Amino acid sequence: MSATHEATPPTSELNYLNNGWTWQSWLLTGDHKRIAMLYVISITVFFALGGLFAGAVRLELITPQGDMMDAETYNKMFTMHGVIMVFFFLIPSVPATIGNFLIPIMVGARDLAFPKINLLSWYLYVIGGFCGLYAAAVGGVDTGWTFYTPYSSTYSNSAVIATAMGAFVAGFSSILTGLNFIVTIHKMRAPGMTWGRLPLFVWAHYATSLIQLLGTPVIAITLVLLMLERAFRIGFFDPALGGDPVLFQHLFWFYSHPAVYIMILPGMGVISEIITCFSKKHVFGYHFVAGSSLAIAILGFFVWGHHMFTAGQSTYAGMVFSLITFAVAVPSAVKIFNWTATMYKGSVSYETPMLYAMGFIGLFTIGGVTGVMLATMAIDLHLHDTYFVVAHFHYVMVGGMVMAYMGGMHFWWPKMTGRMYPEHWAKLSAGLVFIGFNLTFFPQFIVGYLGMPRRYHAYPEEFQVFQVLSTAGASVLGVGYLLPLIYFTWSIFKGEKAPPNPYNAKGLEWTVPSPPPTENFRIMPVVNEEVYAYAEQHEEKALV
Amino acid sequence: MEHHVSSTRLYFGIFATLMVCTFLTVFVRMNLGIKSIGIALSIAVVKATLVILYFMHVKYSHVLTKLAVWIAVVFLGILLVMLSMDYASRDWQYHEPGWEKQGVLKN
Amino acid sequence: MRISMNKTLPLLPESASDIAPEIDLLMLAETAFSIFFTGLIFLVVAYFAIKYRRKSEADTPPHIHGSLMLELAWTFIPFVMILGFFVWGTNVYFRAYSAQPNAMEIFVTGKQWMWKVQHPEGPREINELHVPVGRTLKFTMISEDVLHSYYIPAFRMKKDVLPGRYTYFWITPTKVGSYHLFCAEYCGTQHSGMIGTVHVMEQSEYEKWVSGGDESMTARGEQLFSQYGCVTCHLADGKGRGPSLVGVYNSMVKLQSGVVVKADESYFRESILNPRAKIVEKYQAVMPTFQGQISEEGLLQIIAYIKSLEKEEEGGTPQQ
Amino acid sequence: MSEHAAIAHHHHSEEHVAHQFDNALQQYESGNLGMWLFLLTEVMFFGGMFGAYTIYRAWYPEAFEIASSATNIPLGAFNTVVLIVSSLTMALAVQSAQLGKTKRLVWNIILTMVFGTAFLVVKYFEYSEKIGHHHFPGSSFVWETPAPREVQILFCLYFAMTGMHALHMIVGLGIMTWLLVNAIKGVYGPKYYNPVEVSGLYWHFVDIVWIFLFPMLYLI
Repeated sequence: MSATHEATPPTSELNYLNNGWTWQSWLLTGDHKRIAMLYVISITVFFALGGLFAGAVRLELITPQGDMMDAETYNKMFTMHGVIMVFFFLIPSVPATIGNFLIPIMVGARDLAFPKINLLSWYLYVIGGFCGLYAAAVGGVDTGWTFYTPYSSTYSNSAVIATAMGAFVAGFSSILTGLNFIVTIHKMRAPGMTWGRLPLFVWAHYATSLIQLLGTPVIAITLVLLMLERAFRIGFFDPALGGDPVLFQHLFWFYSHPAVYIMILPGMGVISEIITCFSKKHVFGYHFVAGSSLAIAILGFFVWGHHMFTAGQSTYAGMVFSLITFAVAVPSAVKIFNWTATMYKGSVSYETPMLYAMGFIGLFTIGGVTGVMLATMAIDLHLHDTYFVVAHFHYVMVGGMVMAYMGGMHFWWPKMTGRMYPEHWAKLSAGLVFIGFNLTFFPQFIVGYLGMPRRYHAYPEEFQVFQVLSTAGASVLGVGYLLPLIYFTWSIFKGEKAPPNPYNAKGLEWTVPSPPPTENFRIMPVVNEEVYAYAEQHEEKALV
Repeated sequence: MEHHVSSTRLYFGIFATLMVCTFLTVFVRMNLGIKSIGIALSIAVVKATLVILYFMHVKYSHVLTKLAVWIAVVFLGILLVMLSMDYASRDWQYHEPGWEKQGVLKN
Repeated sequence: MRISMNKTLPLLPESASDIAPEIDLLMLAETAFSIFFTGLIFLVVAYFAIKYRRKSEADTPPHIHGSLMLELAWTFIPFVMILGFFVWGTNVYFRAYSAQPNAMEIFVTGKQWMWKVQHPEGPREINELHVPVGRTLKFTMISEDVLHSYYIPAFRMKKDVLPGRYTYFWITPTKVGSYHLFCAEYCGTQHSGMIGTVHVMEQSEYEKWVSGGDESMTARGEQLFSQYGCVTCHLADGKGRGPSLVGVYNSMVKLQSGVVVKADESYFRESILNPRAKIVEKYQAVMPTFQGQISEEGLLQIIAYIKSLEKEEEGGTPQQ
Repeated sequence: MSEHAAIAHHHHSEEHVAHQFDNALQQYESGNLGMWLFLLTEVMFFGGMFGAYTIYRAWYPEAFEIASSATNIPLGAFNTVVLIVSSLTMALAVQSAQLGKTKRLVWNIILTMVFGTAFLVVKYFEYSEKIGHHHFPGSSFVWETPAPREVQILFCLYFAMTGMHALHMIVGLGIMTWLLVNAIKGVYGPKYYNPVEVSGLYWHFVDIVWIFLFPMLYLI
C-alpha cells in the first residue's frame, strides 16, 4: 500500500531515541519527538504532584469537622491542585506531548515549522513550573486557581505573585505551541495531504491552537494587571481603588472558558483516531467532526459569562451568554453521535485504547449534559459554586481529557517508544480508572444538588456519606493511574519490540518505523489516498 | 521568490498622509478644543489601516494574512462588545415595576 | 438548632421558597432529558460494541462516509430541545433576580467571615436570619472586604455579595423551618466557617421576634444623618446647600451634566462616598467625601432613613 | 501511500533554508505566517487593557477627562511623529533588503533604531514629569481636585498601557540590533530578507498600538 514501507530501514538503524545519548542532545534538541518526550516526563511529574494535593483534599474531607489540617492548609491544597492540574497538566497534556510528537508526522513533515521555538516552549513551561513550585515551597497559595480579586490582589497572605507568574510564563509556552502547530498545518503538509485528508487529530489541534493564540494573551495581561495591583497597588480590580472585581472575572474567563476547550478538543482528536482504528472503519461524518472542532473553538469565545450568572453580572448579558452556551453543546453532541455511528457495522476490537475511548464517550456525555444543566440560568442559581460544578468539570476534564490522554498514550506508545505495553495490565488499569472515577465524582453531583458549596474545609454532617464515597473512589482512581506509570516504565526496558503498525491503523505515522527516525521519513511521502481508508486496505489485501 | 516590492514614492506618500492625520487629530483637540472620541478614534483607525495595508504589505499579501488581520479585528471586537454588554445593561433589572412613571423629580 | 431536612426524598434538599419548586421541576425535566440521551448513547455504544465485535482479523467493514440527513437531524433536534430549556430557565431566573413590588427589606453585610443582617424594624443578627413565611423579601447586600455569596440551598437562591456595590435578590419563603445559610464564593481562610441558619417563622411569631425593642434602622440612620452633619445642608424644604432628600428615593434625578439617573440605593451610596461623581442640577459640588468614615452598615442605615423620608410624606403634600 | 513516492528533496544546498523546510519559499511563507499569528496574540494581549480602558472610561467619564488633560499632548504628538518616521524607515529597510541595497538597508535600520530610542527618551521625560507631580498610582499618588480614586484609575491604565508599549519598543530595539549586525555582514538580500520583513511587521504593530494609545490617553 505504501512505497515508504519498502524503504523502512532495519530496526538496527538510527531512530530519534538512539540518535545521540548526551544531555545536550536532549536538552538542546530541536526534534519535535524528543521535545514531546521531555514534555511527557515533565507533565507526568506535575500530574503526580497535582494528584498528591488532590489526595490531601480528599483525605481531609472524610470527616466533616476539618480535623486533619487547618483551614489555611486545606485552602492551599485545593488551590495548588487546581493551578497545577489546569496550567501545568491539562493545558499542555495532549497537545504538547502526543500532538507535538504526531502532528509533523501526520501531515508528512520532517519537523514542526519552528523547532527552536518548540524547544523554547518547553523551557518556558519548565520555568513556569518552577515558579509554581517556588510558590509551593515558600508556603503555597490560597486564592483558588481562579485568582479572584480583591482577595488575590489585596487580602491573601500567600505567594500569589509567584503562582500568577508561573501561569503567565506557562501561558506563553502554550501560545508558542499553538503558533507552531498552525504554521506547520498550513505550510508543511506533504504533497497530496489536502485539508480533506487531514486526520481528525490534526483538525482538533488546529482548532485548539486557534484558542491558544487568541485566548491565552488575554489571561496573560490580566495576570500582569493582577500582579501590578498586588505589588504596587496600581488599581484595576479592587473596589477600594476604584476598580471592578467583576471585570477581573470577565477577563479571566474570556481565556479560561475557551481554555476548557484547549483541554478537551485535543482529547476529542485522540478519540476520533482510536475509534476509527479499532472499528476498522472510516470516521462517520468526517467533515462534521472536523467542522465541529472549529465550531467549538469559535463559539467557545462567546460563552464566558456563564461562569458569572450569580456574580453580579447583568441578567441580560447572562441571557446572551446562556443562549450561546446551549449552542456550543451542539457540536460536542455531534461528535459523540458520529463516533457512535462510526462503530456501526464496524469490526470492533477491545484493545486498551478502545476501552479508554468508550469510557471517554460515556463520561464526556455525562459531563456534557450536566453542562447543559448548568447553562440553564435558573438551575445555576442553585448549583453555581457547589459540588455539582466540581463534579461536572471533573467529568469533562478527567473523565474526558485524562481518559483521552491515557487512551492516546496507550495507542501511540508503541510508536513513541518502539515497545508494546502489557495488554492485561493496561486493561486492568483502564477498568480501575473508569470505576474509580465514577465512584469519586458521581456522589458529588448529589451532594452538590443538596447544596454543599465547593472549597469547604469543614461541612455539615449530612454531607459526609457522599464525601466518604468520593474519597474511597479517589483511592481506586489513584491505583488506576499508578499502574500505567509502572508498566509503561517497565515496557521501555522489557517490553516486546513494536512493529511499525501494530494495530493495522491508517495514517502516515503508521508508515514509519517505531520509533521513527530523526527526520521522520526516509523518503518524503506523497499522499494519494483518502483519510481512514480502511475499506480500501481490505480491497488491496483481497487483491494480493 | 516573486514578491511585491513597493516603490519609495508610495512609502513617502503614505508617510505624508499619516503625518497629515496626526496633525489633524492634534489640531482638532488643541486648536479647535474639541474633545471627541469619535473624531480621534476614526483618525486612528484610518492611520492604522494605512500602516497595515501599505507598510505591512497586507494589500499585496496572501489571503491567509488578510484573514489573520480580520481575525484579530473580529476577536478584539468580541472581547470589547461582549464585555460592554454586561456593563451597559447591569442595572436594568433592578427597577421596581412602575418606577419609570414617577417622573423626574425637580429639586 | 436542627436544620430541616427533606425526609421523603433525601436526594433533594428541603424546598422552602417560591422559586424552589420551579427550579426543582426544571432540574427534573433536564435530568430526564439527560438520562434519555446518556442512556441512548450508552446503549447504542454497548450494542454496537457487542454486535459488531471483531470476529476475525479479515473482517471487512463497509466503507460508510456519513449521512447528511442524520447529521442535520442530530444537529438541529437536540438544539431545538435545549432551546426549550433555555427559554424556561431564563424565565425563572429573571423572575428570581427581578424587582418584586411591596417587598420586606433585609440588609446584609458580608465580611470575612460572618454575615451581618439588619432588619428595618431594628433587630440585628450575625450568621442568622429570621424571616416571616409568605412575605416577599428584598435582600440588599454588600461586602466590606472580598467577594462573598449569599446562598440558601433550601431557597435555591444565591447571589454574590460584592465590595463597593449593592446586589439584590427577591424571594418568598414558603415553609416554616430552619435552613442552612452558606457563603458560596471562596473568601479566604475561614470560608467554610462563614455559614449560618435561616429561620423561617410564622408571621405572628416573627412579629413577636422583631419587636424586641431595638431601635429601628431608620432611627439609627437619622442619628447618623445629624451626627455627620448631613442635616445642615440637606434641608427638607429644599432651601439648603444640598438638595432635599424627601421623596427622592426611586425617583429620577437630573444631573448637572443633563443626564437623568435613578435615585436607588447605589446612587445614595455613591453620593455619600464620592459626592462629586453625580452633581444634582442647580447645586454646587461642595459636599465633602465620607469615604472611609462610615461603615457599610451605617451607610445602609442612612439610606434606610432617606428611603423612609418618602414614606412619611405619602399622603401629605410633597415638598419641592 | 503511493507508488509514485516523492524523492526526498532536502535543499540543504540552498543557503539559509533550515532542515525542516523543503525550500526557501516554504520557509519564507512559514516565517511570515508565524509572525502574523504572533501579532494576533499581541492584539489580544493589548486587547485586555483596551477592554479595561473601555469600561472605566464609561464608568468615570468626568474623571477621565480631567486626568487626560494632565497628560502632555505636545510630547505625545511629538512621539507619535517620531514613531511614524521610524515606521517609514523600517518600511524602507525592508524595501532595501528586497532590492539588495545593503548599504541603504544598514542606514535605514540605524535610523529606525535612532527614532525608536528617541521615543523612549521622550517617554522617560514624560514618566519623570508624572512621577514628579505624584501622578504615579499607589501610595505616593496625590490629586488635589475632585475624585482622586477615579482619576487614579486612568493613571493606572496610562502607566500599564504605555509601560507595556515601551517594553515592546525595547524588545524591538533588541531585534533591530540583531538585524543590524546581520545586515552589516551582508546576510540579507533579494533571496533572503524574511527576518527583516517579519521584524518590520513587529515594529509596525508596535507603531499601530501607539497610534491608538495616543488619542485614548492624551486627546480624549
